[in-house]
Amino acid sequence: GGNSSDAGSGSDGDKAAIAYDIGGRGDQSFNDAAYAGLAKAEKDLDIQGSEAEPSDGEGDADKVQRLTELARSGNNPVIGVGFAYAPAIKKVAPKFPKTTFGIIDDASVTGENIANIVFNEEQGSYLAGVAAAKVSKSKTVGFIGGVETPLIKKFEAGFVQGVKDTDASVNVLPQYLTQPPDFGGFSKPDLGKAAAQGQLDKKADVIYSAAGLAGSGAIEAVSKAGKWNIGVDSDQYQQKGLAPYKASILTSVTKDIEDAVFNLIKSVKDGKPETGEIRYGLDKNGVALSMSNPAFADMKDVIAAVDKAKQEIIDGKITVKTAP
Amino acid sequence: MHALVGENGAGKSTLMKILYGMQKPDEGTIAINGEQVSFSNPGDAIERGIGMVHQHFMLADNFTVLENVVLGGEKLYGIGSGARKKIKEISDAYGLGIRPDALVEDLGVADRQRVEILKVLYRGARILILDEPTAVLVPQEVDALFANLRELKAEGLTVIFISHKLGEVLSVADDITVIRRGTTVGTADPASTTTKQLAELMVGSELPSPETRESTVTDVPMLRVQDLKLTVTDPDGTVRDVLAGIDFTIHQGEVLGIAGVEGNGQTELIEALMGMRDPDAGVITLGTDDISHAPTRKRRESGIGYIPEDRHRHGVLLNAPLWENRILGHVTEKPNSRGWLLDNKAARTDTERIVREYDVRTPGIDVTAASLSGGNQQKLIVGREMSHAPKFLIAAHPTRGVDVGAQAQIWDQIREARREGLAVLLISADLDELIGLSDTLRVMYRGRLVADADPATITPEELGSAMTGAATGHLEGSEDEAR
Amino acid sequence: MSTSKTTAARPAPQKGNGRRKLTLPVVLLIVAGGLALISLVRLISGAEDITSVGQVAGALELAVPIGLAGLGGLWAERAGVINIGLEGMMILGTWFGAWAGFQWGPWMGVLFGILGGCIGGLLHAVITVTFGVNHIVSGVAINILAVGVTRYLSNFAFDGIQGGSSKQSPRIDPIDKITIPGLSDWLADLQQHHWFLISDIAGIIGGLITGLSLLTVVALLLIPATWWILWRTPFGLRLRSCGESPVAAETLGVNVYKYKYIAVTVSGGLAGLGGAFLAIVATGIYQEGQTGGRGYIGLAAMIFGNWMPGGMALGAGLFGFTDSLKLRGGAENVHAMLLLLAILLVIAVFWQLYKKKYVSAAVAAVVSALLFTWYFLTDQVPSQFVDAAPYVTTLLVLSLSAQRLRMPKANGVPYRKGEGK
Amino acid sequence: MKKFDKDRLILGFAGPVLALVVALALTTVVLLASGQNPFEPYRIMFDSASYADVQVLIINQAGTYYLAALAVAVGFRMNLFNIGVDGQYRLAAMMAALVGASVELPGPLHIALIVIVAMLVGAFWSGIAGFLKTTRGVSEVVSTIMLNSIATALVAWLILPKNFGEQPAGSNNLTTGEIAESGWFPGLPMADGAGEIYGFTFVAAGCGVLYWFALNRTRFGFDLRATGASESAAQASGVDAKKMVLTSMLISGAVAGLAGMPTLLGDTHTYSLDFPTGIGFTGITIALLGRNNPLGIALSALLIAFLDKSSASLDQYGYEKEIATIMQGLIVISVVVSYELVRRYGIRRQQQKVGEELAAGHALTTEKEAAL
Ligand SMILES: Nc1ncnc2c1ncn2[C@@H]1O[C@H](COP(=O)(O)OP(=O)(O)OP(=O)(O)O)[C@@H](O)[C@H]1O
Ligand SMILES: Nc1ncnc2c1ncn2[C@@H]1O[C@H](COP(=O)(O)OP(=O)(O)OP(=O)(O)O)[C@@H](O)[C@H]1O
Ligand SMILES: [Mg+2]
Ligand SMILES: [Mg+2]
Repeated sequence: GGNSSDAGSGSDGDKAAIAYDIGGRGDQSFNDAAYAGLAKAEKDLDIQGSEAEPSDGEGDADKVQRLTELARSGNNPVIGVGFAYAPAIKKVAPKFPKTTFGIIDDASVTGENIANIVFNEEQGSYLAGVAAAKVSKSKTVGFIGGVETPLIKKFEAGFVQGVKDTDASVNVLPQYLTQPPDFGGFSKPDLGKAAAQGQLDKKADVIYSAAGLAGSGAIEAVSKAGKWNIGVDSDQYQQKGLAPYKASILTSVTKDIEDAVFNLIKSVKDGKPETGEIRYGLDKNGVALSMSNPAFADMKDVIAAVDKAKQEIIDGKITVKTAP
Repeated sequence: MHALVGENGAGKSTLMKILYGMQKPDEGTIAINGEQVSFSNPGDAIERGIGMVHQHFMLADNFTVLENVVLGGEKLYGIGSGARKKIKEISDAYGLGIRPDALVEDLGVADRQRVEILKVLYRGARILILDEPTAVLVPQEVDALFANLRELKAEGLTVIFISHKLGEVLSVADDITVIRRGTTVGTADPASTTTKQLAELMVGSELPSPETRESTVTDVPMLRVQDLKLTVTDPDGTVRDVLAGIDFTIHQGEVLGIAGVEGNGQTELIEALMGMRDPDAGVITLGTDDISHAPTRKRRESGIGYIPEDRHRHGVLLNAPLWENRILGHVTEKPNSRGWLLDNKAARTDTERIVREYDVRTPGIDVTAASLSGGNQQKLIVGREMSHAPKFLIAAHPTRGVDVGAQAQIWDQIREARREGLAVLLISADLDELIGLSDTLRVMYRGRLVADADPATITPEELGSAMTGAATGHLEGSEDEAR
Repeated sequence: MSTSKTTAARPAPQKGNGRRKLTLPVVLLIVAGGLALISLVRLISGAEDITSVGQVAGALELAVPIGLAGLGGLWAERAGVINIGLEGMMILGTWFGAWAGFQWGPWMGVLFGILGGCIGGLLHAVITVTFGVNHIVSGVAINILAVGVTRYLSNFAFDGIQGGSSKQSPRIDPIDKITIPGLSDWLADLQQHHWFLISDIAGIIGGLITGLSLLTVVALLLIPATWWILWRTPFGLRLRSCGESPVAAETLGVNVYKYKYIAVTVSGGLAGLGGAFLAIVATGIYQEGQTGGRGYIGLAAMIFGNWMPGGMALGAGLFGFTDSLKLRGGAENVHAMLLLLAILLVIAVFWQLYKKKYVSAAVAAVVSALLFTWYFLTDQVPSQFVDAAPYVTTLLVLSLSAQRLRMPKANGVPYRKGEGK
Repeated sequence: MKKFDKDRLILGFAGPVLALVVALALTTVVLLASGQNPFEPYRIMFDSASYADVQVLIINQAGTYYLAALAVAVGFRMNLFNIGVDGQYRLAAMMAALVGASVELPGPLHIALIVIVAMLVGAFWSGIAGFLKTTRGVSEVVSTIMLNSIATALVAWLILPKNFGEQPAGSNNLTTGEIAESGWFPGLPMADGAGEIYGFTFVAAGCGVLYWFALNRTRFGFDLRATGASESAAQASGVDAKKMVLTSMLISGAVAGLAGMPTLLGDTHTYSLDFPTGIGFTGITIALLGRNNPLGIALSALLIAFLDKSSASLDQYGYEKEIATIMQGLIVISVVVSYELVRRYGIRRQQQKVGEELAAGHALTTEKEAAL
């Protein structure tokens, strides 16, 4: 017995841990990207990694317990994937001043030993908007958001601004699949498909879906209609599951969670732990537009416009809104 | 035609269920035409030419007659026009008057009974088992039924039938077997036996009669019903009158009996009196209070006792212990509760008293009502209702399915309460009971009280014919002026 | 007191069909009226999408899984077994469908999806029929078990396989789709003209025959097939008798256990087919959580449809239609629906006035007025409310339509052989 | 009579215990079949549950489950199937958090206000289903399923920053704002940082007592049970069935509203997008497992909470966490099957006894002796 479930060993080797968001490993997006970062650190930095998955419908107390357990067993850093970990990290971090806590997608809880890893999704989406406006012939483009949360609205805001700044006459059709806390909008591809079909019927010829796995339904529909997709999070052109539709995936707005996680682990290992807000924007390639589809890479004027916009954002000439 | 008699719980139904393959005997043999058989399910029995009409209707209400009849026997004539033709044929041959496409729930009891018989004939049964087929029929219907049965007998069919009405047993049976506590205690020859002897054979005691000895009627009105009307809206939107202006008064110490074929509004009348249905027009006055639209609970609190016609639906909670059933319907009254709280202890003590005083046969008050036999459940209900000193009692078929011994007890209790000023509305299909117990008789037909009669002079046959609507007004002009 | 037309409390109806029966012309008239109304709303609101080919096709695809689950519920409940485990059986269907589908092709997937559902149904039958356990408990347990089992198995079956993970299967090859070449295009064209009524009819028919998956055809055929089997065959008669009065059935030699087993297993199979449809046709992939409560919606559709195949299909269609509306530019479409609802309520006001139900009429009038105001003061409905549209619609339809639902009489009642009175 | 009771007690315990053993055996088979160590997961789970902090988690979670299950049980007792506890719970927690965050009152008053708002909102939401059932005959199964989804939409709209919610700076979450400390329900701290048991957990336990008392010791409870046992008999006994449906639906919703309080008042102090969901559905399982009996529900809630929490760390040891879900399903099935078998056995015994004593003919004397 004992009082805590984690009166574990001290630190023998270097250990790092991630605690997943709902969905856990295997979601082919967010969580998997974080895992990739951990895996990379295991390989390159000789770190011993641990992972922990949440259960459905759990509360903050469970997250507190999970983080405490991971910290007690000597993991450093302990990274919470997703903004839902914010209240838990706020409670746990002060108890382990020597451990670095990372949190992805949240900058609201701060502390000496908290690293807030945030991304400028709106900037990447802006570029997607530029590309979409340039590529669209019908002057209609679509945006599909999985669940209507502030995070996904950031994608919408950037995209719409990018489109309008490029060509004000292009019409953007936004559509969300479900409302929180019904997160089915990230896991029901048939909803994505129906939404995409609706936009296609309204003559949209470029559709940007930020809908997790539900996006695959949209990609399928768009691909069959011979129109353009814009993917999200990782480079979906490369994704095995989407191989049949890859030709239609113009580009993807990537979010480099993998490197962010790796960097945090590395900084701790190097004895200079990151702390405070670490913002990944276009400047650090934390968010970017992928170029792996040769068809896209060949569109010189589009690429030029995208590059120009990118530079302007980096230079601060354009500020991208974070809410529509 | 072989009759089987015996008191409640003697094992008649059980025996028949065994014959029909629904239950398995522990030991013993069954032989048909000299050939030994054993059935594992009713299907086997049907194949052997046995057909059974159960004590309780075995019909699916939401099915048509046709569907009910062909069910299980689809191979015989299909389920379509062939079957329809066959049903019409049988129906015509025996004058059953059955329409194959009517929904069973729209049929009255007598029609249902005939559907049951048709079901059996449809399968070509040679041995017919009828478990209390006459319990819910009026005399004319009983006669019609027996006429049908005689015809069948003439064709060489064997009929086994069970009845508590010893008179009819003697009149139609060729042979009688009496059973008690699961064993045969004797046989009787209908030609040389009287009902009295038969009853004594059954229970070892005398056959009680429901006769009321002296009149206790006062001129203080207890319940007055004026021009009561009730309509219902059918699923198809048509509006029907089920009570079309009912008028009557029951005085203290008076038993008003209402005769009528089931389905002529008696149930609705009771429900309107109990507050389970809200009448569309009319006034109900209890004592001096207008209770026309009072909620059921208030009516019960102000002294209406209720012995329901369907005890399982309206009288008891089958899966609750006896002492909780004692609380049912009187939860707001002493000794069951004090203020908002239940008084379980007092209720239990009082249950024990009822069990004792009303001779409820049970090992204790913690057994569920379901484990009691129907008669004992009925005694519990009577005991419960009488324990709250009702001013007015609704007694619907108070002795239905109750054996002769228990019947006598229940009659006694009603008489006793009446002597103390209780007003009783008695509804019963048992015309002897109705005539014997009532001070005044009324006949209900199609939602109206169409006739009245003096129980002292009327015969069951006359009453029966009025029940079919054949006679109206004051029946059998005798010297006593009808009230 | 009138001397006339009082009938007995239980009058024998004079004709066999004394009950409410809508005749074909009446039904057609109602349908035509509804269509005209929708068309009118489309013209006024400019929401051209509400009867477009794509909308109807989308509605169909969204309705099929719900309808199959509902059909499953119908089979079980007609035999007297409440099936709240449809969701779990559907989950089994998605998983097994995808598992077999990605390895051996979509039709094998369909087969295995059905089998997976059947396993769930069989388990439900064992628990409820043989052991006589409360049907709801059993269903809830099966839902839990299905979630656990499929998630557990995914770790072994999909993880590490190309394109799969512990949450999803690899992609499954699609099932052939049929489109009647000339006709579909012509109808789509016709619809594009946005003419009153004609375009709407073209859109609806077009939606029903364009890009139709063969499995959708199968699913659609299952509705009349179910009706035929349950209402026109001896087998169906026996099965239904188990839901109406098992004791009566028993006395006629029907093996009630057998029919209940068959019904509940078929029920599971149908729900499983619904799951397989989701995985194979609707999405081409198994995805953890992809059923997302459709089993429950199917159950609701069945109750909505009064335990009848046609009614159930109507309910599922309503869900599919509103779901599709909301997903295809909901803000505008649902806005148009406000107008439709308001007009319908005006009709309801007149109907209630005619029936002299003044309170109902007043309520309907007030609500209608509010809707008109809402419609004219706004251009869109907030996306959050758009999401609620299918559910609000169902509630409204259910509470406005007169309640004549009748479930099988012995539904949910435990039955034991030889215990009938 | 004493003997009946002792039998009942033995039977009552034998059933579930046997069922648990069967469920464990079946789970072991699953583990074996998938080539995993069949015993190690149990050891990990029990180990994990032997730590104080996990125990606190289990108790807190059980408190929430308990309230949700009571809400379901109130309906079940009347044969009303309130699938909508989840929606009622979420909407109530959200509105209560909104109100709680927008006012400042002295401690107990503040808490009381929040709790009352939660109960009222929960009751209002379930009341819609109750109203539709009593006035329009809409099946509560359908309407509560619909209302769950409508609640989702409503909460999503209300919590938008442009309406009543807020988005904390730097956060991607939406919340209702934090409730001031006067509105926090004090908890019971455990030694050595094992966390604290939410104070509201004790309120939950109190609700269980109240539930038992109301149901078994009051007139209202008798009417409610009677209606559940036989609606027709209850109606004949003077119960206004419609009123009863509405009342029990309202009570059920009010209790469902309470289910969010342990978390809200004891932990988060705000409602946000990641507030726990699905509690109502777990509540259905627990109510059924506990046979709508307050003590049974308590044990079931603890059991399910135990399985939830103690299995949380399985994946860190290389086992699939889903094994706990499978175990839950199997436990529910085997427990209810064994209840049923035991019940049948009990009924047979009872009938035999009744039969025997009647046959022996001394039922009456026995009764009289017992009464004396
Ligand atoms: N398997 C059994 N073994 C022994 N007794 C049994 C069994 N099943 C039922 N009983 C007894 O049978 C009785 C059930 O009564 P039932 O309703 O069948 O009686 P009944 O003959 O119809 O009597 P009544 O005429 O009073 O209605 C109870 O007393 C019950 O204890
Ligand atoms: N399986 C059984 N084993 C032992 N006793 C039983 C069994 N089933 C019923 N009984 C008892 O057998 C008795 C006979 O019941 P049955 O229904 O046959 O009576 P009955 O003669 O038809 O009475 P009634 O006139 O009320 O119809 C009942 O009292 C019941 O206690
Ligand atoms: Mg009998
Ligand atoms: Mg009996």
